[in-house]
Amino acid sequence: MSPRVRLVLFLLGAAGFLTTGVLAVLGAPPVGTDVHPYRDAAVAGALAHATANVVSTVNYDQRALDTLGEETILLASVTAAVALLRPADDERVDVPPPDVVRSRSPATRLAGWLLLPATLLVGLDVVLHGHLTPGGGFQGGVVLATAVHLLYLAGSFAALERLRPRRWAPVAEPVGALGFVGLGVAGSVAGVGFLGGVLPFGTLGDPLSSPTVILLNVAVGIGVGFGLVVLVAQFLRQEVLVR
Amino acid sequence: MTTLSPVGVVAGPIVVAALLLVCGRWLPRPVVDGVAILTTAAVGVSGAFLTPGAVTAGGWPAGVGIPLVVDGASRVLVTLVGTLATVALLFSWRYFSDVEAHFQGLVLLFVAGLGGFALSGDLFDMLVFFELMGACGFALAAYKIEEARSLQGGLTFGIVNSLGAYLTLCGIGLLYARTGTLGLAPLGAAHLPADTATVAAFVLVSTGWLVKAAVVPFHFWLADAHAVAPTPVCVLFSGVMAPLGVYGLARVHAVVFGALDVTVALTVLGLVTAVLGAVMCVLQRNVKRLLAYSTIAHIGTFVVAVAVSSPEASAGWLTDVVGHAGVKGALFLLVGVLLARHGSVDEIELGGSCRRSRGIAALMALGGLALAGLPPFGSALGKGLIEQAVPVPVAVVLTLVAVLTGAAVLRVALRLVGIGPLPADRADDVRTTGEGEERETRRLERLPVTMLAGPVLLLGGSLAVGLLTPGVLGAAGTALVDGAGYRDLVLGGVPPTTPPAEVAWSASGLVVGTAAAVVAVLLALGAVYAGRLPTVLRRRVPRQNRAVLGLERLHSGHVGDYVAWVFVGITALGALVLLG
Amino acid sequence: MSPVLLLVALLGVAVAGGVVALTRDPEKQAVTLSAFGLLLGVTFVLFDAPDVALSQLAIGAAIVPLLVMLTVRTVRRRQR
Amino acid sequence: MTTLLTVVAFGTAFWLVVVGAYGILRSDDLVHAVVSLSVAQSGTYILLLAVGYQRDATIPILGAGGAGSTPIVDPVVQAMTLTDVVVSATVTALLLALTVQIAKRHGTVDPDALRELRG
Repeated sequence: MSPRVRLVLFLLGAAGFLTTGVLAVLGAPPVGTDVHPYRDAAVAGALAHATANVVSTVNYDQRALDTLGEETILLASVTAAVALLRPADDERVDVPPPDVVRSRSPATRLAGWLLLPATLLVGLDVVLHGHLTPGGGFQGGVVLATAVHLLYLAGSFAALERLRPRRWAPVAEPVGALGFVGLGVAGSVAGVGFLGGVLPFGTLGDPLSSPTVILLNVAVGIGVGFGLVVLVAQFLRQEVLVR
Repeated sequence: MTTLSPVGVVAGPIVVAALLLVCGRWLPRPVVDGVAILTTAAVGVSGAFLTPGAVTAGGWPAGVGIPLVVDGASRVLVTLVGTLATVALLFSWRYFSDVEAHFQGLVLLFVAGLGGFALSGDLFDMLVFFELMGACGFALAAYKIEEARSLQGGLTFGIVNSLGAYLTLCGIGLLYARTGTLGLAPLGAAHLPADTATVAAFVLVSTGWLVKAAVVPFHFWLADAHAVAPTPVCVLFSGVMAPLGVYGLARVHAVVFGALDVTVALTVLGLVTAVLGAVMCVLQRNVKRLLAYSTIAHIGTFVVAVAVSSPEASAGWLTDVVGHAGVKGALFLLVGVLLARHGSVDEIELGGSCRRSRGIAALMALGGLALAGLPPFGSALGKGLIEQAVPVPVAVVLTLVAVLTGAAVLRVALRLVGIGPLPADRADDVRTTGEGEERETRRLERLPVTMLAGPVLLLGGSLAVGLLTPGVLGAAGTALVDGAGYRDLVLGGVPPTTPPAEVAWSASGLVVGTAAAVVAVLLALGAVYAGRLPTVLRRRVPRQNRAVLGLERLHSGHVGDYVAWVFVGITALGALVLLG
Repeated sequence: MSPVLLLVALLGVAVAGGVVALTRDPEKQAVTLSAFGLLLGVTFVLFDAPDVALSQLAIGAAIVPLLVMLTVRTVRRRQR
Repeated sequence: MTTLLTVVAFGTAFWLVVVGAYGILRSDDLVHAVVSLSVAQSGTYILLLAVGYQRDATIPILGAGGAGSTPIVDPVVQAMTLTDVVVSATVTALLLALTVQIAKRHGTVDPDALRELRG
């Protein structure tokens, strides 16, 4: 199709889509409504299971199956990215150069080294308090992955390569998924249902309340953290090394 | 045990995949393959033993937690997923000799996605598994990274499917705004009236399923992805992934949108899909692409049956799905064998290549006959049931569609053994050829048994479905259209009492099926010998048949075109439901 | 949270999204995408969704633009 | 105010979906197409959060005393959006990886120049 025909076709289709959207919106209550039945059920559930962050109780308890699916999508995507970015039969991978980026100023390096432990701590905090405050395995995992890449800022690509995240991180990443399913099966075995809370719930707001949610957060944190390290490392490597 | 089994269908493959991805590097290849095959086989077997009922994760009540629902339909689909994946993995025993278990891992995660989609009783959770199927699917389609077309097909698949998923998510969000729930059964219990807002929500929610099912005009990605994916992956794509899209449509309509009459809309979309698939199928010379369009044609037939939404039609299309999966899977595997031996999937290049190994051509011909509707294959049984449930003119069109797709495969089989003159192998500017397809294995002089066992097993399976006329398919058909029964099962734990639809041969079905097979043979012979039908079309298309050429030009491989068509499809579906 | 702020943020998101989609050069797009991600994060805060905002800021404003940037540089080198 | 918010929120959501799709349509670079796809997806975030929004409600964190007198906004849509954000990022990464390989194999990432699959 010529770009013009394509555009006309799209505009017609988009008009239909917008009409459909408006019709669907007209059947729904306005934005800002105070009628949220599922919210009420979720809050009751959060209270029963002593999880202060209601989003966490939805993600890791009431609708934990969604999160299992999501964690699996992450595992699949990372595996796929590694498989797709594998060196093809006719490609060669350059030996890591002594230092690809030489122009780092001492100040940047210092900032990198200083930020590294701080970021790691923040990441751990976000993972471990996801049941109380905003955050959890996903957000914390991303922060942890970022921390590893501060090495790039602090040292160089060579320093990052020396860590060889490409080698060990793909092996570490599925451990997150294994932990998640393992906790789920523990629920089945204990008779509270797959992904049910096995351990005593504790008191709302307590740092160790809803321990199952904490453990699931840790599992997801492992998966997301290592997964993103692998992803970024793969792309960096394509950019720097593969010819 | 009951609480574990539907969960195991999803969690089992994920655990094994994760383990293989961790240890794959250190395990010997046969162990990796063996473990993966055992896992998919277990999924297939467990499908037959799942007890009907709903298991909600975490023990929450339905409406808060997410139920995995076992009923007649989801059992059949889980069995089909496991079986096809087992055959696909057996066939790929020698494939992709890379050290790590990426391929097996992705197939297992794909199986978890397919199984989860079939079992989930929650709209958003269905979408999550849909995206899991998608992510694994894009990667598997593009797995042959040395091959340019494979990558392009994978990316197109990725973009169009993701867009479909986002549009479905818009629909889910707006439906949630209206009802305050995400579970299929609670949504059904909300008894949505048949007003315009419900129509709009139905259209948006259905978009993703229609893209996955490759219903016209959402279908463009399918031929591009199927034609380039590794052969064992094609088996899963055509055999079960596309039909699961139709399942999503049927399930969500029956349980949530039961008040909407979509008979006219889905009949129209289904017929257009069937006819377009059949025409495009006949025009192909890349055999994988030919089979892909044949799948689109059969999907059209399924959608027509969904439109009828009677237990008989429903049992018919589910039977056809199983029968078709066996036949189409066998055909794809045979093409894979040809690719391994001759390094091509092009009909003209392969001409005469099976003069000494007629077994392959004979199996392919058998597959072609089964697609056309030859009894007693399962595909013919299902087709007969569908044709009895629809109006006569519609049934005639569907029969012709089946004949055309069967004839196209028969034509290829005839040319393989060197019957008839080959058309000139001219450069083609309209059509994808089958040249330059990368081998998926080392060049094979002798075929390993696992490679030929696959097609034989699958054809045998399709035959067995036709001969045994299993009652589970009737129960599956009834369950899929029984929205109230589904609600009772999930919300009240009451198994349905409605009697299963009867799955049996009818005299007319036997006669029409046999006649269709004969006509398909005649058409194929005509095409090969007189060089008339497809060849003449191909040579004289620019002057003679502008409509066909235009149709081919529409399949441009341009992702922008495909995106435009998705939106056109939404508009068309909406208009058809409102006017129908 | 004041709906007026929310309205302004939403309009900003709408404009920024348009800019990202209409920026033809992918290298510049990585920058606009990052800004768009940032703006989305702010909007999520105004929607009282700190969990989502946190992940959007980390992923949408940082990781994804980084991947886009790396891809653009790899792709540029490969183009004939 | 409520009507205005409804119009603006859903309008923004649909606009992002459409403009993202338009970006894919007009794209002359697959990287651009993949980024545009993620813009289309961000429309779904806005839509979901708008659906769960409640005026004068607080963030979905319960105080130590349990549910207070102030209601919270809907946490379910937030959990869905969170899932959506992560899925989006991983799928985008996957599609970008494919784009890298296409650049290697085809020597171009212009959809208009990828003419091998057709008919």
